[in-house]
This record gives sequence, structure tokens and C-alpha cells, in this order.
Amino acid sequence: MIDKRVASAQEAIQDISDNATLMIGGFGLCGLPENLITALLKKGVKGLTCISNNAGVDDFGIGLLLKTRQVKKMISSYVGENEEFERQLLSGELEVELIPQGTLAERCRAGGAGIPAFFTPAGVGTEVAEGKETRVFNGKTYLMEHWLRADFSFVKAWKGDYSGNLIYRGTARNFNPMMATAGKITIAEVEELVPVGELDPNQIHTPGIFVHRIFQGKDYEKRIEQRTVSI
Amino acid sequence: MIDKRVASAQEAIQDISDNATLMIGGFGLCGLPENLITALLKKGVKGLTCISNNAGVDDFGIGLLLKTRQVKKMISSYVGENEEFERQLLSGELEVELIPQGTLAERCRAGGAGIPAFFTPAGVGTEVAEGKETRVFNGKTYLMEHWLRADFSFVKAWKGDYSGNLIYRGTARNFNPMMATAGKITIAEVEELVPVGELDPNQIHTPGIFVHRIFQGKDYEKRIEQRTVSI
Amino acid sequence: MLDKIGIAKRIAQEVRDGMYINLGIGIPTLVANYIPKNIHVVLQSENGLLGIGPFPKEHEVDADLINAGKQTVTMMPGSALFSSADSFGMIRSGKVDLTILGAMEVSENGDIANWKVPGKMVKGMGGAMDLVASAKNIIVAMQHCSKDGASKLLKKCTLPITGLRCVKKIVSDMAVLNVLPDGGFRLLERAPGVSVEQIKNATAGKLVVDGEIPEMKI
Amino acid sequence: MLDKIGIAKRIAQEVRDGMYINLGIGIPTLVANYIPKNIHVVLQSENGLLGIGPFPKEHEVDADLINAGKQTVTMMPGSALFSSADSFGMIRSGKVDLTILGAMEVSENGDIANWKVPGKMVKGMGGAMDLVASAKNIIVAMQHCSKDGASKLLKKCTLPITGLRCVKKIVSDMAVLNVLPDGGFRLLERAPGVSVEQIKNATAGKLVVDGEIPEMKI
Repeated sequence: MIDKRVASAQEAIQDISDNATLMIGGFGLCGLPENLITALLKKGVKGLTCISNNAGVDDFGIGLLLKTRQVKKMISSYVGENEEFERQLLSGELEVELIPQGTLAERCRAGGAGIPAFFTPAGVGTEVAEGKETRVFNGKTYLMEHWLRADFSFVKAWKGDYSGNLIYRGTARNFNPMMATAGKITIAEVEELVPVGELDPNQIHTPGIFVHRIFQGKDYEKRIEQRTVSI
Repeated sequence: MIDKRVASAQEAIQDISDNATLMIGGFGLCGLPENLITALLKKGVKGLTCISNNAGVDDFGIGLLLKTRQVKKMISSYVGENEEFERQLLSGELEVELIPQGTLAERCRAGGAGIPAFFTPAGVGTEVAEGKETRVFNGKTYLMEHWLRADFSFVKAWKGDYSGNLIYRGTARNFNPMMATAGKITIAEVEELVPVGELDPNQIHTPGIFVHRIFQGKDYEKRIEQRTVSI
Repeated sequence: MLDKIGIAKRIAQEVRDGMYINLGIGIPTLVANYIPKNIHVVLQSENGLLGIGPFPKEHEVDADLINAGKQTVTMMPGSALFSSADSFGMIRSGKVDLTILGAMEVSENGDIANWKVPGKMVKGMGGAMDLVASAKNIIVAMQHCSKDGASKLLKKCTLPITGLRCVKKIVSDMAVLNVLPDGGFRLLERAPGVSVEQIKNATAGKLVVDGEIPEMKI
Repeated sequence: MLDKIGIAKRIAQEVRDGMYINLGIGIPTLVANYIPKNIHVVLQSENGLLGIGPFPKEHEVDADLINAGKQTVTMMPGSALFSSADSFGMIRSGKVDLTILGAMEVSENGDIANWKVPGKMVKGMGGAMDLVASAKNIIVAMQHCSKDGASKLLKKCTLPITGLRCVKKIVSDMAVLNVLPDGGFRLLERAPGVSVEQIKNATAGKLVVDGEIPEMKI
């Protein structure tokens, strides 16, 4: 057994420096590595490039790192629901690169699968295509897109074992599995950390080979963005 | 619930014609759609192009279809262990296209993920690269490879439900998940077919959207190619 | 003129048994409420769920189970969960039979603009560009005109494009229209109380009116 | 001269704690038997398993659990199963720390040939081309010479290539050698009882001998 455990989020991120590129799992506020974001806040590293589907809300998720001006650039598919974000964007303090969601997911997957570039139809004929190579296959036009890789990937899983095997829960899976594969260093926080041998090998979503550090998170808030109920 | 059940392997393959392109899951003899192969034998369709990692052995798996001369072309990564195969290849009766195993897996995955082409380092500088476009990314040379798609994909799973959700078991997973995504018509045979709702949505390996027909197979032999035991 | 619910009800009539469907945010989400009970479909949410169920009861709310609009949802029996990469894989490879989404503008050759308004804060395209680039069948739910009366069915889109030549059908508050393969909106149905003349006046792109145009049945 | 087990034992000394390792068919598979107990590694099988365990006891044999050599295996605690696409994804992205495989020929710039012999039935490259194109660290287990005494460590490979400039280290029945970045085999160790002169005579490619060459300790 290769033991990937670290004691805390603080220990897990101790070697992250200013200007690092981070992937941060989650969709909206669902499946966010809450403990790692909090630890980043405390550490105060600046100039971060964050690759994450969204940018959180004003007082939760990546929104917290925006408030403290730790983020230099966001690479996302959708960044609404965040006033501070909007202010920094309009004032030019924050760079933003918007990428179609499927392309973002596939670029992360490509980074973790050793595929430096691939062709996708998303964005053909739009401003997303500007400056990009296009090519026709079977009569349809596609864009060439490149892999994304990160210095550190932050992922959140439901269960994990000491050697870094991960199982996600519900739609909290989202971008976490691809980002786990695309980090030079991948750090996983889990709701339940169990000894090796307790997870069914057949049910593992992210094999431990992709995970370098793992710890059990605490005090999960799991904020809901749109609580919608039926009566 | 969208009900994908058919009564038998025979019914599942009734619209396969001569000269069809088939993907057939499995690695060696592990995870083979045994019932579908038997049904193909009985149906007697000819001129098939089979995309499968291996070609079976003389009296099991795709080897059976070779004996009856139903296969025109094999697209595989490794085709040893089969004398009839060798005879047909040397006599020119059978065409063979050999593809690096990872490239084969990724080309099937690309077919099911709507990616018409991608770059991989496998085969650069070898005869696999002949006639293919190469490109340098970050100082390393890659080959451009195209997706693979099939008229019909045959996959074998452990458990499946009426709407086509699949769970594989052990290393019998192998090529089955990607091939399931890349068939115009995907047919799944399972050891245990259960009503919708009995499989945990979090544990499904192949979502039912990829599967068009499903049935419970019978009389699985699950032949072992290299029975290796420790004492 | 149809209200939002009217548009959703009319679109629901386009749904066929056995379809896998992706519903965008807004009016498209409402369509789910009006699909006849005897028609079995599976709703796809691009954040990683096939088989979206109704909104949860208060005690069922689960922060780990949301749709692409970030609303809490439930799962139907037979649901499957997967990653965003796998989700857009099934979208790109054409496994989703029907995509219903909103639009700010549609052009007579089927281009759609629905993600960006110059001068306004750009929130991003989310999954819209992937969906419109790959869907086999796209129905747009939209208002025929803007609040100041300008047509949104145009010769060419004025807003930044989301995708080219992809819209197959439009259900607006005034009409149901097909986009013709060679360009042009073919009028299929009028909303209750709306005349062909009114639709002509509200359509800036080429409108093809062929024969008697029936009133929608909702 | 080392026998197969000797080669496997010497290669096992290259294994470091915490490594993920892919072992090819033949001698490389034997390496697993000689990794010291206090060194924890995870063995990858490219057909979709991390954490290969020992061969099963007769009653544990499971047809659904094989390695890339199609042998029945068991799983270690902490194993994970995955598809062939995911498996080669981790290989291509450099997550496997060490790849050990056999070779028919290696050239002095690190090219390897191990999949095809002209005139013989071609069985296919399997996963070898993917592995050699992506592995960070490749150790080759091989015979220094063919049965008729011809060197297999060449200036240029004569057989069809499996991959270019990828081999880092060779453990043969006669010697341990590094492939130098600018080309050439650097002699590191002699097999017990084998002289530098014998190795020189058995190496057709450029051999670099620098200082005293120690005998292997096995």
C-alpha cells in the first residue's frame, strides 16, 4: 500500500506558491473542495490561475478567493452569480477565459490522458474559434483544442482510501474525475477516509495512481445555490 | 423508463447484414459477449469487419467466426494464439489492421465521445506512423489518429437493467465501455438482467443512453486462456 | 400570444416516446411538466445525470444532487451518474435525441445567439456551444420579438453566435416555425388569436407561408 | 551469465518505494517475485487493473480477473479496476513510474524493437508502442546476444521499431547498461563471471566503459 495521507488541508497545500495554476473541481457549489479553498485563503498565495467550471458566489467557493484578490485569472465556462467577480472583471483586475463546458471537461480529460490536442465541434463559427485551427472531418467542421494541465488539482470526493482511490457521490462528481487526472500534484479531500481494502475495486471512480495527497475534510457546509423543492 | 429488452441474442442481431462493421468487447477471452458471437455464427452473416482487441483462440471467441470464414477484416492490437487466423492471414483470405492497444482504446472512446481525431505519441517513428500526420507539441512528436465507430457494438457486462445501464466486473470491463459508446446500435448481454431501479446510479459504468438492446445471456463458459495458480 | 407555459406546452407535443432529452434553463425546463404520462423519456443534465426526477420534497433535498441550472433535483429509477467529460461525450456523439433551449436571436439559416450581449457582463456560454454544435435536433423556445418590438427571427444574427446552422424548429409566443434546409423560416402554426399578417410583421428574416396555416392546439 | 531469474532479481533492485509499475510479459513478470517486502509498489496491468496480487489459489481462480498476459491473477487490498481507455490514459500521461519490458533489439540511442520479425507471423504490438512512447522510465530485460551469438545491442535496430529514444536502462544476461542522452551504452555492472572484454565483444553499438566496472550484487 502506498500511503498518501496528509494530516490536514494546510499540510496538503504547503508547497503551493504564488502564480500557481490550479484546477478546482465542482459544478456551481456542488462537489467543491471546501477545505482546500479555505486553506488557500489562510495561506494567502496570490496570482493564482484557477481552472474551474464556475467562480463560486460572493461568499462561498472560489468567490472567497476573489474577495481576497488571490486570483489573477479564471478559466471557466460560466461565471454568473458573483458581484465581486463582475466588479474585478470590469475594472480589469481579473482576467477571464471562457471555454465551452464540454470543451473544458475534455481539455482536462485530455491533460490527464496524455492527449495534447483533439478536435471538437463546439464553438465553430463563434468567437471561441478565433485564432484556432479548424478542420473538416466527414463534411463537418471542428476546432482543434489543447489539453489543460495544472500545477495542483483540488478534488472533492465522498469516500477515499489511504492510497488515494476515490468514489464521488451524485452530481458532485462533475469535473472532479478529470481534474484529478490532470494535476502534476493532485490533492483529494474526502468526507470519509477509510483504510485500504474497504472500497470495492469495481466501484472506484478515480484510481489512486492519480492522487498524491489525501485527507478527510471537516465541517462541510455543502451550500445549495438554488434550493428548489416540490410540495 | 425506456425498455431496451429483447428476448434473445438471435433477436438482438436480426438486422445485422453481410459486410457490417462490428465492435466486440473483451480482452483475450475475458469479458467476451459469448451469446452474441454464437448468434452470429448461427446467422451466418459474412464479410464482417471486426474491431476487437484480440481474435480469440481457435475454438472460442472470434476464432469461431474465423473458422466459418465470416470475418473479412480484423482490427486488433494482438492476434496471437490462433492457428486458423494465421493460416487465413498468410493465405490472404483475411485482412488485418494492427493498432497499438492504447490507440485502439482511445479511438473507440473518441468515436463514442464525438471527437473525430486526436493526437497520441504511440507509434511515432514506427510503421504505424506511415501515411499519418505528425505534429510536435511541447517538443514531443505525436500522431493524429481518427475515431472508430461501428454499425453494431457487442458488449458483455456483469449486471444490466431493462433500460440498458451496465456494470462490469473485474478486468472483464476492458474495451466494453468504450465500444458501448461507439456503436450506431449497441447490444449488451449481461449475466444478470434486473428491473430498473435495482442498480445504484452511482455505480453504473455505462449509462443506458448508449445501449439500444439488452438481454440476459446464458451458458457462459468464461474460458480461461492462461490458468495460472499459486500453490 | 402564448405565455411561457403555453410555449412549454406546445414544445411538449414534440416529444416522442423513448427520447433522451436535454432541457436548457428557463422555459425549456418547464417542458418536463407537460410531457404526457404515457410517453417515457429520460432527461439529461449535462453536469452528469441521466434520469432527472421532480424537484425534491423538503426532506429529500440533497446538496450533491443538482441539475445544470444548479437546482436541487431527484433521480428517477434507472438513473445513471457520470462525469462532465462523459456527459459531453454523449452529447457530442449524438446520443441525446432532442435539445430544447432558449435563444436571444435565431437567423433564417438556423444560426443561434444566446450567450452574450455586447456591453453587458458576459457570464459565459456554459454548455450551450457544445449542445448546439452536436445535437441532432434542436428546438428553440423564445419570444418572437424583444420588449421594444424588434424581431428576434432575423436574416442574420446581430449578437455573437453560439452555433451555426443548428436550429431545426422554433416555438415562439406567436408561432411554430421550421428552419428550411436552404434558409428561411417556414410557418407551421399560429398561436391562438395571432394572424399570419402579425407573424409576417414580427419576422425580419425570410418567412415562407405555404397554404393555410393552422392554429396551434394546446 | 545471468539466467532469467537473475535478470529479474537484478531489475528488482531498481524498484523504489511508492512506485507504480507496469511489467511486460516474460522476464518482467518475474520481477514482482523479487521486490523486497519493505518496498511498497503498485503493479499496473494495462487491461484495467491497478494492484495486481499473486496468482490465485485453485479455488480463487476467477475468469473475470486476468493480467495483460491473460494469466489469472488476484487483487491486492486497495486495487482499482478501470477501462482500457482509462488505463492507457494513465500510461500516456506519465502516471506509471516504471515500465519493464523485453526487447529483441535496442539501439545505442534508445530505440527499441520488440514486436515484429519480418518473415514471421506478426501477432501485433499489443500495448507495447503506447508504453514505450509514454513511459518516464523504461528498463529493458533482454538477452545480450541472439542464440547464434549476434549482438542485440546495436548501433541501429534492424527489426521494425516499437518506439524511438525511449530505453533508459538495460539489464541483460551479461551486464547492466544505461543509454546515454547523446547515444551509446554506458556499462554500469558486469554479470558475475563476465569480463568487460566479453561485454565489449557482445555489444555491436557504441559501448562506453569508464573506470572500474563492478560486478553485480544479486
